[in-house]
Amino acid sequence: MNMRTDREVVLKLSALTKRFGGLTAVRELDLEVREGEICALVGPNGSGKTTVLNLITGIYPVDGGEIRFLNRPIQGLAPHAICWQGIARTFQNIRVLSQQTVFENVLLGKGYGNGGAGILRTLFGTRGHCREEQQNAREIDEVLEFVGLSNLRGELAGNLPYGKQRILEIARALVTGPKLLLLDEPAAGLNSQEILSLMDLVTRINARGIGVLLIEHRMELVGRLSNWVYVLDHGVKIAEGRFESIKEDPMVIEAYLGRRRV
Amino acid sequence: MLQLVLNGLANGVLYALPALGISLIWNASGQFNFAQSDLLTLGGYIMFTLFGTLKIPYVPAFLLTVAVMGGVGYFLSWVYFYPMLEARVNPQIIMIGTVALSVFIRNFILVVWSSTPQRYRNVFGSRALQFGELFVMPHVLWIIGIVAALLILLQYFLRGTMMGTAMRSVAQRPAAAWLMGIRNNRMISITFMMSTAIAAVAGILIAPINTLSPSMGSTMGAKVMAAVLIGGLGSFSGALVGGILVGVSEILFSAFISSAYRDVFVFGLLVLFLIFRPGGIFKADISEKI
Amino acid sequence: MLKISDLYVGYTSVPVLNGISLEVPEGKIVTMLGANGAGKSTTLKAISGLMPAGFGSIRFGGAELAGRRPDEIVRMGIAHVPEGRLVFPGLTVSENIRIGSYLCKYSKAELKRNMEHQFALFPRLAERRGQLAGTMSGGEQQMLSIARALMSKPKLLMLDEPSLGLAPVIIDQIIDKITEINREGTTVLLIEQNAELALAISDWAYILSVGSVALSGPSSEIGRDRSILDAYLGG
Amino acid sequence: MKGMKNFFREYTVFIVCALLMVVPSITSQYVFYVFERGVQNAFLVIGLVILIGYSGMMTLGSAAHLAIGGYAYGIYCLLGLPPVLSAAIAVATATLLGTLLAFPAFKLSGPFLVVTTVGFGEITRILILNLQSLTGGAYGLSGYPVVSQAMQKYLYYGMVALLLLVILAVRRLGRSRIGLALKAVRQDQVAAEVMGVHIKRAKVAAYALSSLLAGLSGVFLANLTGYLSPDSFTGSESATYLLMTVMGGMSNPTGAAVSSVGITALPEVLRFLYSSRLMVYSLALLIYIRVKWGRKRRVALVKPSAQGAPKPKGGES
Amino acid sequence: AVAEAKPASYKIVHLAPLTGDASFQGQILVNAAQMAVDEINAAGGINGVPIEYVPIDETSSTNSGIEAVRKAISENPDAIIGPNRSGTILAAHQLWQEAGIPAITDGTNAATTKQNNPYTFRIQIPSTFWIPILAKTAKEYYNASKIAVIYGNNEYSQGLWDATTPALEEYGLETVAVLNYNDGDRDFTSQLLEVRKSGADALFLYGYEAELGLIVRQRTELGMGDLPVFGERGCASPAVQAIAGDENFNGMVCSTTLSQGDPAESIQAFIKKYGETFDTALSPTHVNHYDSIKILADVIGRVGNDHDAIRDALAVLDFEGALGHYQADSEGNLVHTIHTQVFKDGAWQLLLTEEYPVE
Ligand SMILES: Nc1ncnc2c1ncn2[C@@H]1O[C@H](COP(=O)(O)OP(=O)(O)OP(=O)(O)O)[C@@H](O)[C@H]1O
Ligand SMILES: Nc1ncnc2c1ncn2[C@@H]1O[C@H](COP(=O)(O)OP(=O)(O)OP(=O)(O)O)[C@@H](O)[C@H]1O
Ligand SMILES: [Mg+2]
Ligand SMILES: [Mg+2]
Repeated sequence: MNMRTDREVVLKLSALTKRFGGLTAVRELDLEVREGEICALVGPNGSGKTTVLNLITGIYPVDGGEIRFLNRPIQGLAPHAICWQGIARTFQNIRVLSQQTVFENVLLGKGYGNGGAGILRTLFGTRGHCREEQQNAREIDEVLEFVGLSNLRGELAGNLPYGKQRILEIARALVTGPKLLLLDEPAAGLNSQEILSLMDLVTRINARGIGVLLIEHRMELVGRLSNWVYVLDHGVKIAEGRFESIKEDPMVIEAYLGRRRV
Repeated sequence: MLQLVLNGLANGVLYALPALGISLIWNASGQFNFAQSDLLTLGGYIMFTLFGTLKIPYVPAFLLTVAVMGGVGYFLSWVYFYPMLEARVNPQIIMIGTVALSVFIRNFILVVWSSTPQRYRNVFGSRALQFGELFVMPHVLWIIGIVAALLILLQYFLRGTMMGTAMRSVAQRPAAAWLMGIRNNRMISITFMMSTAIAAVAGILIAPINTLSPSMGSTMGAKVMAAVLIGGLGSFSGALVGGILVGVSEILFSAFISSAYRDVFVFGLLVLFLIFRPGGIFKADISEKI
Repeated sequence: MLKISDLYVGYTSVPVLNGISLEVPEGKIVTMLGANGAGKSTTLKAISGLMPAGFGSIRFGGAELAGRRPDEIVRMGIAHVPEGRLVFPGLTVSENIRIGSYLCKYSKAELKRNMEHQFALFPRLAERRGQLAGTMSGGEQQMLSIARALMSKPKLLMLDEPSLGLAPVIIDQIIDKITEINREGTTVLLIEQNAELALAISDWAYILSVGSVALSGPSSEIGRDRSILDAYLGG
Repeated sequence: MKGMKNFFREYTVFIVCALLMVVPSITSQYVFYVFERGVQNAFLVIGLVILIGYSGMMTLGSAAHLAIGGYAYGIYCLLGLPPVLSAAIAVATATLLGTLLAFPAFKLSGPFLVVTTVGFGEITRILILNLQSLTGGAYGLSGYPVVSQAMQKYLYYGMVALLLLVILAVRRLGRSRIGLALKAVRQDQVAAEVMGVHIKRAKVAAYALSSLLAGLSGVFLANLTGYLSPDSFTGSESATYLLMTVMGGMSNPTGAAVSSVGITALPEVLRFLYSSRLMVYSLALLIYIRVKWGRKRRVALVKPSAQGAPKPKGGES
Repeated sequence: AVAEAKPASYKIVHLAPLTGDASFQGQILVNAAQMAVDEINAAGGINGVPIEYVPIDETSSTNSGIEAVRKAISENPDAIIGPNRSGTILAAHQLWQEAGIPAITDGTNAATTKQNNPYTFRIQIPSTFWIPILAKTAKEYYNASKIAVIYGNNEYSQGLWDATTPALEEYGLETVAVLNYNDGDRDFTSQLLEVRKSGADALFLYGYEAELGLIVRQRTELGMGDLPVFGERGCASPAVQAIAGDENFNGMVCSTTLSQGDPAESIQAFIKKYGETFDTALSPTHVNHYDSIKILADVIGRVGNDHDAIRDALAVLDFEGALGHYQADSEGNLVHTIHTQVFKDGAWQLLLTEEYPVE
């Protein structure tokens, strides 16, 4: 392990394991994300990267090992509870509410059940409820501005081009007020120019003190953004380190990068 | 006791038969058709007219009924299901439409044939076969055979043939199926023709055993659906096992505990199944990939 | 082979394609580049009939495609690998691949040989023949979607961002495969976000910007001036 | 044009309620009764808007919730509670029992959920049928105090006023975070959960609200008919409520109210058809559904030459 | 009622289930009434005034039945015939009481005439009388001593069951098995085997047509064809016979209003005419409203069309109808002659005729 910040560990996976029937998608994985860091998780297709995110966010039950977030175990919690702890994510297969507007999609990130938005208050339209709604709207507009979607506020999310939907997912995740953001292939479907502005966005998000765990196949992005890279293959960690050293690793080249690129 | 189980079996195969049709549509179009039980009744009535009233011999009348009902299926897919699917209507709305369709078919029957209960001859014989102390109606054995044969045929058709695979692909991703060169509308028509034909077979067989009345299918309907879900929606073996399970257990329940609360038991059973084994007995154990 | 002239297509009343004209000569690889939402996917959908063409004509080997159903168009020898994979989630990997040859009346042996071809190209899929496609990882689904299209031996192969979500090593293979089948005589129309990659293997390139062709030319020329390219790709 | 449409959407509810208010003074007893039933049904159907329209949780057991409300009212009254108190507890009972259905709904969706609700409806009906000492069984329940014939008119005014409030509240709900959570139940539960939406709580809320409204509707029904019988709460009644929800536009409470009144009246309007009445009625609904949703959405393109359209490069076409 | 100007017509509204599960009964009810109306109008009406006859669909459910009653009242008729469903009567009788319109209802549930509503009449015999006559037939014609009872879980059948125990006791018959079923059941093997085990020599069977037919049929299928089955008037419906099949119907004993086996000339003439006029089979149970019309015509002809006058006249009715002799009892039941008949060798045979004892 060469030169990694010794800041506090935000997310820590130890010996994490997940099986689907006879297939072990993630095997005994140890992984850390530290405060303020951008970590990358790469690996061949089907190596278990998305599965790791699904385990962290509580979508799949964990078959073995432990997940700690801010020093508290979080496995076994429901996804919404994990979100309330401060973990937000985007999806590899975009999951926006396509029949809802951009604004409403971001509002979803405000959640339901963690304070505010009481049924009775809503039904009777109390003053407090209205104030809360205005507060939410302001916050959402601010985030839309931040990611650059302000002009699409009232558009139906389903009508946005692919790339914009990815940004929308990021905006939605930001509104939950996360301490850690998990991005699953945010650059898929973006061209080189758009990747530049995405990099800029991720950097700005990181600058707000939000840690990022990034899954990506576009190496230019990984190389420019990440402080630390983990490489998975067949659910097993085959390497970790800084990108510069990872990209020279023969095992990684063989399994993932291919020879032509190097 | 054994006699009761036998009665339950006789009862259960009658659920299993329409259950097959529901599973077929689910597999091959991703739809849930509430009118299926009324289509069954319609099949029974057409047979009644052909065989009972016009005195056409059984086999030709049977085939003719199945053909006519296939035509009905084609018509329905052409005027309703295909346009709705093509317009990518929310499946819920399509399903609610089938509820209206079900009311329509029932009342159509009422207007055409009146609500007088009807019957035609049970060609499988009307004396119970006696084995020692046990009585079995011959039609029970026949229907078990027919259900088994249909089950194998459908299973082979859907899993083993290109056409069956194409049908399922249309149900899952119509746009992509189109890009494979599959004619969606024709596939959907064939699906519905097959399912109404199966409903017709069920109706023809059930009518002389039960009573042919406009609500024949719908009184069975809820329990057929429970049987389908208990067995596993989309699984043909599940339709058979679910049907028999519901049939046997309800007879045992009403014999030993209470006949008044029998349906409470059946639906309670369903809820238990759905809680502890959502997806039913024969369910491929897949979780959605996120 | 394919000639689109002055095509207008739209979702509601707002046109997405604003009079696009482009040509795909037989035996060549033509690529379409453009910013997010420029209308690239819409063009492919219009060709394969998934989106009805508003005005204008799409001619394929002399026949007019506008107004035809997708299955008719596909029958004429066009294969379309759509955006977003669209594998059949409830079918197994093998079934997904097999359905790709729906139109080709292969004999049993031919079918088997063809399928093994695909499995050789994507060993990952071979490992998972019996798995339901819906539970495959994103990249695996992308491979499946491509393999499925390759089953049909099309005259024109249209690929919508084939590299999406694939590991670099797989992208290399796919690029090789595309050039290979092109050499064997299949014409290719390629949409790709990775401009360098696309320009490297294609003969001719169109750059789309807000629903119309902004620039076109031989790929080698287009690739030469990055700054122009970047200006259009910025959206 | 758009402003006009928005204006209309915002304010039709007032127009509708105002029209409903004048009904008793201009129609005969019989027509008035039909309207009363329509308004009474509207409460239930608005509940279904929350359940089905917003959250996509289909139900074919709504008549059971209605029955629970009605029977609970009758039974409490007959046990000696004062009517107003009985009504309140009856609504609470219906809410409580209806909310039970949320628990299977945590895991189930689509046909699984629908058939479960069919089962719930059947179970309720059979219990009513068999718990004779409480419910009167097949003989039905009557003899509890009801709003007198003379006061019916005021009951009706009260119902319409309450309906207005309910519509406004449900509409507000639909636009709020809770409404959004419910819409997410329909569109993408996983995404919503991961974004911090407590899906289970949202489902409980949807069932609670909808069964509350159904219970309320049941109490009104008990008062309008003065007699409750299990055959009024069958699956086909539930199907009718479902159709009312669809016709009202699924997630539009005002539309739901209008369609409730309309569809309640439709069989009465169709009386002249005698025995083919229900056939025509269901066919009409089916055709409506088919035409409203099943039309091919042909793309209506602005002609390139038309004014305002972006100028094509190649000139006119 | 002498100087009054005659109205253009006398309006009689008939509530009958024309849609839903009971619609075939409704059709027979309306047919029978229509036949009487046509006869009267052809003969010049009531004192020269024709009857305006308006059938209204009561449907087969209580809720819409209430709406139908309101509709009927809004027609402002001189008298109402129906409703046919006890539930609808119980739910809606106050409506015609408030409107002051007399109604000749047809519910099987005796509670309908016990609601203190002077405008409710009922062209029915209380079930407390149907059952004793069955018991009497069982005893006298079949020498039965051990009775098994199967009844459905519905209001109608339960009403009959309630009247069964006292009736059986009266005739010294022993109840050896009591079984029930739910509407919609299709397999009755277990109940029937239970009956066989009990050694009963007669089966009393109460329910709706569909289930009755199946039970009668499954009895023969299980080889119990010799066990006589006793049913209340519903059993004589052609629907039951059709479901059971003629061959399984032998030994079916029914109590009825009208016996097809009755050799009386007027009855045979009526049956013949009905058969010629309509293509739906005659059900002896449902043709009563032929006489309801005749009764109303008689009453209106005597007292005019004042509602209360009609009511008062009905309350003391004593009328010789085509199908029987009708008398009003103290509760407003228009009771009449009843019979028991047995189906034997493909035809009905009259067993017993009994006049209802009006106190
Ligand atoms: N629900 C599931 N059921 C069965 N197998 C699954 C399921 N989810 C994932 N898998 C399998 O687990 C493996 C890991 O999948 P995962 O989605 O984590 O891969 P990935 O690393 O994200 O790949 P990609 O880069 O292609 O997105 C894959 O082989 C996949 O087929
Ligand atoms: N269903 C829809 N309704 C309305 N507009 C739509 C719809 N789908 C797409 N659009 C719009 O059509 C335009 C073109 O979309 P298209 O998918 O063709 O772009 P693309 O060039 O393929 O972009 P990408 O790089 O994101 O794939 C976009 O601006 C998009 O917002
Ligand atoms: Mg992935
Ligand atoms: Mg695209």
